[in-house]
Amino acid sequence: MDSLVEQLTRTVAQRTSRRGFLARMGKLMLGGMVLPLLPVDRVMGTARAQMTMGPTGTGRTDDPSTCDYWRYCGFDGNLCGCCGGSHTECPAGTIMSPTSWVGTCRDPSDGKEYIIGYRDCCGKDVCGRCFCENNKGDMPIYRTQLDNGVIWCFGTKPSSYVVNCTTAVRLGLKT
Amino acid sequence: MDSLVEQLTRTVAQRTSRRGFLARMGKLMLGGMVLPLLPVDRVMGTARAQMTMGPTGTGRTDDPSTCDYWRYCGFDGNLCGCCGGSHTECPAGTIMSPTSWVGTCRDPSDGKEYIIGYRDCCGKDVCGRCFCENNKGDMPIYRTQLDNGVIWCFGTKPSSYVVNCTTAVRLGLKT
Amino acid sequence: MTKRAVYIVAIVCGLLTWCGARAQMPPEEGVKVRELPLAGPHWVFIMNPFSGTLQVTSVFVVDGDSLQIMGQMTGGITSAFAVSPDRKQIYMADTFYSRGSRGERTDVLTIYDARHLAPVGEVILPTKRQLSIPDSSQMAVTPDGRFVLVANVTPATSVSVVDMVNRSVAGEIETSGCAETLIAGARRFVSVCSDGAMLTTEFNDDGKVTAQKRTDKPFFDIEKDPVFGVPARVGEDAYFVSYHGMVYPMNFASNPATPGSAWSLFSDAERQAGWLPGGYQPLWGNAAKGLLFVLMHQGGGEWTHKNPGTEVWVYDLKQHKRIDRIVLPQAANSILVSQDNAPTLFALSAMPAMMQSFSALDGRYLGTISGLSGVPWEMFGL
Amino acid sequence: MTKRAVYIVAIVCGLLTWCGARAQMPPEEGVKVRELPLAGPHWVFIMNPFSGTLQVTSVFVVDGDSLQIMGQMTGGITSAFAVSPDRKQIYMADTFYSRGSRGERTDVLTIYDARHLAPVGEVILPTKRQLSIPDSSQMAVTPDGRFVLVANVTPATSVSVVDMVNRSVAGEIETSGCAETLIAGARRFVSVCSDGAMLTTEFNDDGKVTAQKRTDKPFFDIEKDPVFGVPARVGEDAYFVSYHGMVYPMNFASNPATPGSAWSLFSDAERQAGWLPGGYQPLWGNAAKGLLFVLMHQGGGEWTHKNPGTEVWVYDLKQHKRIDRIVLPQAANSILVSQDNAPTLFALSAMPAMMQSFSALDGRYLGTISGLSGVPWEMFGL
Repeated sequence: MDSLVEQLTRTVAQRTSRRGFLARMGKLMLGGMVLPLLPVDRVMGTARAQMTMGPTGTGRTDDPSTCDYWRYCGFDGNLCGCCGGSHTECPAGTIMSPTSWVGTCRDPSDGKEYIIGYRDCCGKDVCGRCFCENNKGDMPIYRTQLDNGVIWCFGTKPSSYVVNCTTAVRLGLKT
Repeated sequence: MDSLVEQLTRTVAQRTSRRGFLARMGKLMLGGMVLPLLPVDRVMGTARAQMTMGPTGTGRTDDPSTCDYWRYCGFDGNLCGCCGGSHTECPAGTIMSPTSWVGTCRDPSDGKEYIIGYRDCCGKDVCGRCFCENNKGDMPIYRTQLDNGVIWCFGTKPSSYVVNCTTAVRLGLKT
Repeated sequence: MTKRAVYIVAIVCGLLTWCGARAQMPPEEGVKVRELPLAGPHWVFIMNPFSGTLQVTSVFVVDGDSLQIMGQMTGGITSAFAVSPDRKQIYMADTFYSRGSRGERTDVLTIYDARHLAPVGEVILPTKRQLSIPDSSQMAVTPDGRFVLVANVTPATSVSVVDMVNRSVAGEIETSGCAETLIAGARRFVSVCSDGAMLTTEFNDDGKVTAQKRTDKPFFDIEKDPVFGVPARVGEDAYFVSYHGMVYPMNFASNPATPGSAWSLFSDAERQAGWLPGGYQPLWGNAAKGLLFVLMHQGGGEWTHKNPGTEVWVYDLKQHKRIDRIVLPQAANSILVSQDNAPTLFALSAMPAMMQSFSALDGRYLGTISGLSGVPWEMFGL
Repeated sequence: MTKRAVYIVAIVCGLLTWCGARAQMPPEEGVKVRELPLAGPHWVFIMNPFSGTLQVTSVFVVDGDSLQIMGQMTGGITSAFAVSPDRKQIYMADTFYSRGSRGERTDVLTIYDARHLAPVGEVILPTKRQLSIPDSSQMAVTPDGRFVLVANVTPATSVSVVDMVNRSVAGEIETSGCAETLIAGARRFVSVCSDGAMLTTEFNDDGKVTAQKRTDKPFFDIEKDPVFGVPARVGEDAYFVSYHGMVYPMNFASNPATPGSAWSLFSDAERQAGWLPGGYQPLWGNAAKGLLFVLMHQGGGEWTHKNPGTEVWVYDLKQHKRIDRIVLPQAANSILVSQDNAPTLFALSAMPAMMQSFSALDGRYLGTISGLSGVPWEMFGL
């Protein structure tokens, strides 16, 4: 599992051909891995639904030290910026999760919607500072990849499902 | 260790001859056990010192549900009465410690001084309700049996040094 | 007497002081460990999965009539919880690491004697447990008490089938693309799928699938209006409620499950006034009276589905009609209703940590237990 | 493209959205894990042994100049803490149970790389560790970094000698009737005894005792005026302070240790005004300047030795004279003073959880870090 996730991440980072990547994915899956699968248009459709559902009362500032920072529109956890990291850095000694739940948040500086990955920093107990719970796009466990109540430490190496804090990285523009 | 403690407790409870008990103790110690030893008069002397050191601002009521209950003059922990037990009962499923730190508290109803044993109920995580910290007679680790900061689960069976709550039982009149 | 003999063991110095004082003392008190009566219908189990640590899930056992703490159980990372049908045992599925926050992972089903709240056995589980905010969709017991179903998320979804007679894992059932283990019959459970369909799985005493069927279409619109994960259970019917307040009944007696007619919790006026369901555990059913209870808040708009509620709205499930609005003195995050004929409504608040109690039928406020330590999140009932 | 190929793996769905949006997107951000600079003289390690659980001891690493959190370490039940003399490693002695609050006990010394705050090794310890409110008397490192001494209380007292080169327990040294492991030389540590005497133990590289001597009489009166467990350390001198404010200097260079002349922290007027030392960590020394800092509170009388303090009184250790009174904006439970020539005084409050910073030499208030989670209890320095 771990190596698959790492491999996927590396693959995505290296490939420029989407078609090639997806073909490779198919091969990996044929290799016997069982993962919750969703059609691309489902994920994208959900993202669209989130976008049309309007403002949430959060996510409107450009200050990563507050719960209202735009990227945190789907955040649930402790801000890594209060725990020895930043919104794009895990604190020293934690284990960065290669996986995350995702949200779609609007950047007030350009008015565009971005896909945000909320990547947990795992392996140490909860930092407890700057807890923020916004829930834009959050869905129950049946839509796992959108569930911000899940401990998103899948694929950590060494493996630990204890979360210290959570980051919010920009994965891409919402199409 | 566990069985020694239990045996000691049972022995004390069963014996009517102090001399016989102490002789038995000597035998146990000759059996190779190493325990922190104190002369009887040291313990008693300490109890006396506590008594002469005056009022503490606590320990003056007869209501076991408050931190000011007279028996709690040397208490440090969560009241078992708030956690499913009482000041003389451990909550269901906890492991009663056969050992305790001790204090000397004055019962306002008869004006007498009693030796109180603060027996921890172990094996479940801290209850967290009704935390009380009084410190009459509390001493640092070099006077172990008077240190209320120690986790007093020595001799629990099965053994666990996690404390759920603490009781306050009357062990006897202060002489 | 030797010099050695005049020394005493410090750990029993209190007892030895007793020796010296024996002549004039009152009887020495002992300490005993309490035993509990059999759980009553108004007992409630309050779970704290995130109280200053992610490594420990504490459960308070509360008598909902006296509003007293009866005891406590200590689990690991985001434990799952269930009570056996005969109320004699309590199950917690726990995850522990050998070094607390790291090291070797152990997943284990711990069996507690309900009268003593003490562990009496355990079954080691595959290290795949769903680790997320606990709710009652994560573990279930078959009506005969024989099997316990434990939800797995790796993030691939499956269910560990634990045989409580043999105290071993009988099998693992894949529920690809679907999550949750809602018990739906003697050997049947239901899962909700990522496309809004429902999967019904039947299994045998070997823990193997005998039938697994999906509804041919979604029973709600996952794009426009997703449902809360846990439905209100009323007999063989389950009532899912959407973020916008639509009720989607599903009958679990068939395989696959049969959808009923959807209806709205809100009038147009209420909707325009901004009322929405929400909370960590925002709905509960009472089978004896055929009632649905929903925690409601006003304002905030979309994606406030986890906001605390200020009122509990009560619906007659046959008439699809609201019959009561119970205003909560303190906003609450989770509700639970007991299953007896004189049901009690419990409303749990995370901060301040307290639980209010109401007569579920007439809305009368009955009392509060406050000073619950930590951040209580969920309730489990009988 | 096969049907399978148009499906994506949910756990990387964000990344795949990236695939679709690649043409118009800004560079994808990564997440990295921070690396720390070498610890500075004003770094402080704030310990939370009782934050909603007894099973977890959290340590915040704080840069006392910027008053920012640098990171965190997670230990077990009431951990012991020490930093290696070269500041490159941090040690925590931890106790874990296989089932969190119960099961099999493991005591272990965990070795952290100080630049990464990540465990790089461990040594299994005898399951005898002292489990009590942590303080700096419970673990110590020899000046050359070769041995770590871990205090045991069962309640019999002993010390586990851990060889950090071989990463194994070299031996166990009994300190019957005496507790604490205060490092006093290359292979020497000091313990305080239950009768008020002091025990000095010398040991060799095999972890065996080579000399163990007790002072021939108590260095304080344990009946009338006990000392706080942890002294202020100033070079080879240790300054014990009693509950009533007497200072008992002990020189650790000899075996047994040599008592100095006792002196009082208080004038008669101050004593009559009800001033007393107190707190969880009420005193600290600064060797560079020869100063003693004591946390003071007024009123409450006897047995208020753990009460929070409202002022820090600063004493010149040569002149036995108070040279400053620093009024704390917020009452504090523990203090620590850095060991450099421009020392900072830190004052930690358990509730609300915060740490104030002051120039130790002129008492100037420098700032506060607030919102420390949990109930911070102790500080450790460099």
